[in-house]
Amino acid sequence: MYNEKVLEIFANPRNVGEIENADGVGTVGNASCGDIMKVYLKIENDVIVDAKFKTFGCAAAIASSSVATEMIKGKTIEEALKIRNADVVEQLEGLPPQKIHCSVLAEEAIAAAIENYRSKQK
Amino acid sequence: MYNEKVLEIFANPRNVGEIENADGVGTVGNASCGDIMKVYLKIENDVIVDAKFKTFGCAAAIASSSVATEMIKGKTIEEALKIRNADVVEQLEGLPPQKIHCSVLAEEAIAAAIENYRSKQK
Amino acid sequence: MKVYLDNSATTAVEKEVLEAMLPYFSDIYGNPSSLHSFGRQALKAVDESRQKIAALLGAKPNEIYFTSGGTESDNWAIKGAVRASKNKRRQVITSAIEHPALLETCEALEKSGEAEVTYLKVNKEGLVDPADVKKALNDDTVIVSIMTANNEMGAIQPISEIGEIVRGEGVLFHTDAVQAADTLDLNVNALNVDLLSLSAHKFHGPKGIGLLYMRSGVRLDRLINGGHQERRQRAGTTNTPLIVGMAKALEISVRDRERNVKHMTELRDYFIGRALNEIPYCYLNGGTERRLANNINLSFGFIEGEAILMSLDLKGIAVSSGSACSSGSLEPSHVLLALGVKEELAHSSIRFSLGRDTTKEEIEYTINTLKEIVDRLRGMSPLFNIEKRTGSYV
Amino acid sequence: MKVYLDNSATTAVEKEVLEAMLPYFSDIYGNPSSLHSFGRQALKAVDESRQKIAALLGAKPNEIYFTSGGTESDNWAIKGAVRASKNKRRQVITSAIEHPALLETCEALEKSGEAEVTYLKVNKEGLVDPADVKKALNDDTVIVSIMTANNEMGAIQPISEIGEIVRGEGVLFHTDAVQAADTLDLNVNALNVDLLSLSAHKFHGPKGIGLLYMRSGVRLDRLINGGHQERRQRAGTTNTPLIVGMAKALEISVRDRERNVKHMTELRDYFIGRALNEIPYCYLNGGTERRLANNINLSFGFIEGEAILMSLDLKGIAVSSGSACSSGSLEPSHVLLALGVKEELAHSSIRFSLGRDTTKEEIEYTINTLKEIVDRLRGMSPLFNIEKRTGSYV
Ligand SMILES: Cc1ncc(COP(=O)(O)O)c(C=O)c1O
Ligand SMILES: Cc1ncc(COP(=O)(O)O)c(C=O)c1O
Repeated sequence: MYNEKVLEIFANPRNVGEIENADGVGTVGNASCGDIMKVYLKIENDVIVDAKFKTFGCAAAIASSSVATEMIKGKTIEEALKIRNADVVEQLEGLPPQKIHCSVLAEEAIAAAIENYRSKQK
Repeated sequence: MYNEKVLEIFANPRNVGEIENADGVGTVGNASCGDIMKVYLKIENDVIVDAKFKTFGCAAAIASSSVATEMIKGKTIEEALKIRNADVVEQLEGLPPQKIHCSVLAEEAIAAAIENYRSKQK
Repeated sequence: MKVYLDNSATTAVEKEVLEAMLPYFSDIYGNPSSLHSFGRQALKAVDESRQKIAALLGAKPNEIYFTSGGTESDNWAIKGAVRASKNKRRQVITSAIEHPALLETCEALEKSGEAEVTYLKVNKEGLVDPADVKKALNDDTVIVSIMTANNEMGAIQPISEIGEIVRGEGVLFHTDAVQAADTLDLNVNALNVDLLSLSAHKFHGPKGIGLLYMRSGVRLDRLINGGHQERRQRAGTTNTPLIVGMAKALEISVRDRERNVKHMTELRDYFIGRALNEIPYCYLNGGTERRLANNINLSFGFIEGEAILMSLDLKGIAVSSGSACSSGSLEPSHVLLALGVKEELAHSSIRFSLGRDTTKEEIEYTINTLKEIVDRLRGMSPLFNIEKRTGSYV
Repeated sequence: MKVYLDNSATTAVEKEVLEAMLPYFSDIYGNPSSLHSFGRQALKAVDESRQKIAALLGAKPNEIYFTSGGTESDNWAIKGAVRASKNKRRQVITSAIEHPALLETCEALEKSGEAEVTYLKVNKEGLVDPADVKKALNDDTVIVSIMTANNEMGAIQPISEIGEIVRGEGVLFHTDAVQAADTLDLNVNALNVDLLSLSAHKFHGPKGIGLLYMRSGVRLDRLINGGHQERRQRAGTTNTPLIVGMAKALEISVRDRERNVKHMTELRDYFIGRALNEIPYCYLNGGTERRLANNINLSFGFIEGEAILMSLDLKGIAVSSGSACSSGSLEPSHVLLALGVKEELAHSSIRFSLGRDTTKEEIEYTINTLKEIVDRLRGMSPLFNIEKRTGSYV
């Protein structure tokens, strides 16, 4: 079902963990649906200087979290918000159809974390 | 489907042929149903001294004809008329259910030949 | 000498096929639906087999649904189409000479009141007239099913012409290609069908595996409900070894087809020629033109088919017969009767179905043996005078 | 190290079984329905296999009907009973924790309006209360179907007690014994059933063959129409090699059962003991008493099942999970939910199903690996604080 790339990232995910005093934190999903993604961002001058995640979910959810947090590091929040789940899937070299929602969750978790950052800015 | 005995008798049937100037001849069955049995009897003082058959039919029909003609040789016509299809089946050490009708045909062919003999006596 | 001339009943699994299957029984045994490596290895073999088969049929991999054999495929196609139909009345059109897997399915649907069935007549060569299909079509027609080639006398139907008529009317078109698979080119687009049944053991693959080709967009009611296998359309644990075996068997069949067909056609024509020339009151059932390369069906006047079959068997030769006596029913072959063969001669018919490994020597032996047997049985027949060499039905 | 703990999904074909099957692919390949010697040889093997299987189940040979597997047997039993019934309304009674082969069949019958279905609840150990069956029975009841043992959490149902209630009422009683076959004694009279489904690949036989036991006198509508095989009740070319394989596999299973069950029970209890002791927030799904010898089903709080499965797979260990993520549906295992397991924990469940060849060493390796994986995944989980070793659902 999963390709080698997904399995490799699942086995060695990057950015696992929490950021203390994160500038933005976003949580999406819920346990009774089988996946929760929590993204932590460190943001300086609207640039994401660090990103970490904690995920309750399947291999695809964990691999998507890893890839998504990698993709946004060094990007401005504007740039980060332009990242779509399709970009995550592309980085993973494909996901099985029933796993596409995991990449959507990653997109949403980033948006939620940025939203949280922005709400604190106001 | 067939036991060894039936196959052996089918391979080496006895009494195949016709009797010239037979005292009784009986034919039963018809070609469109797939079997015809014709029995020829030579009868002296109501004793069957010879019996022959010609059969259009399956292995069971031919084996039944062979066994039935063997069984009646040397018997009085009264005795011959007492032979039932079950006796033919027994001699054959059994027939598959869908072939029992072949033994019935043999019983009927003998009865028809004797009937023919009797009708000529009158 | 042992001679197997019953390849239309079933074939031996080709050695290469058995070898291809072997690793999947005890080594790569995982369930292809399982996510772990044992399952993924098995799934890979299934996917590759599906792709291979699809390519050989000119289909897409996701149009191939594995089943337990031709019978299941036929049942599924017809029942599935009828039960999925929104028509108020549901008509099925088929031919009078289909295999029991098709005919008994139709009869079951008639009996349950689920469908009305029109059985098309065939001509004396066993061919359906496409014009008859056109005439039989009406607003209630759900599906038309005509076999690619007949199992008893090898008639090859004008499938693509019928397909043109049927599919133009928005009606489903199914063909039972079980007997055709080993010798005919089966491209689903050239054949112009929506649904096609195959059974692996008819082309030197294993028994217990077949497929239903279902063109994208076609929706059938499921015959076997349960798990999510075969894109939820056919439940049951995916059968890796047999699927691999079927793919290999089809690959080999297509690869060697030209040579095998040529070989069998030569033997067939030689056999028929000698039989008709050398055996009096011997008749060919079915035509000579549109006939499977491996099918010979002869009737031998005045003697009964099963007795010929059993006599050949005693000499090591395996054939089948259209005699009622072989099947336990009272009627002889419905196929031969549909061709207009008289009942008496239908009872006297024998099918010799050649295989790719059949040799000239085996054919010589068979004909020579056959001649003796016919003589011997005619000697026992009340319908034939062996001295005068004439006979007549009563 | 490669460790296969997914024996409830499918098992490896036993070497002895494969050897028993081998001659029937390419050597004794005749069609058992054929009259000639090739066919008779094959028929002999089929008859002997049928007798062997019947004897092992306490049945008569003519009560055994070969099918393509457990799924087909389940479909046939339920659809066949409903469609053959003369009741005006037709009720089916089953349990909420049946296999999809049964549940989806029931749902299809509900959808087509052919039957009404009552799904009985189970207690937290997964057991049906016979009194509930009694209460559910009414004049419309055609068939009751309760599985012998559950595929996910191994609960063994009180089949013979239910049989007593059901059969006293003149209602058909079916049991899906697919998961029970390798470890429980299946005597159809002791079980008190009219119909019983088996699938060979669950007891180290081949995939693609199963059976429906049908008590003399029971009449089902046919699922697959066609030829005269299986006393006209199940059409399709008789599958000699797989039937021989199934018979051999059942023979071996019964022969070695006592030893294998003892072995697996010890490993199972050792595994469960260590897991519950050494892994916090680890829960056993299902009871300890009426549980298959080879079934372990655990939930691991705060982490998702498929992630555990894939992590174990990376270490060579094959298991299955009741997580929705494994099946592509949104709902986690209907079985675990029916036991009252919370959705969150149902998503976190893993089934370890042992086999007769599973070793203590494999179990040690699995538990040790499992502990590391649980720790690692909890370290990634937003629901768990790995330093404080506590967690909570949000
Ligand atoms: C034309 C045709 N259709 C269907 C079948 C059924 O195939 P199977 O017995 O493999 O299910 C056969 C062979 O028996 C056949 O010859
Ligand atoms: C309880 C139960 N019933 C039925 C089945 C279906 O068996 P098969 O997939 O062999 O048709 C299975 C296994 O998948 C099962 O575990």
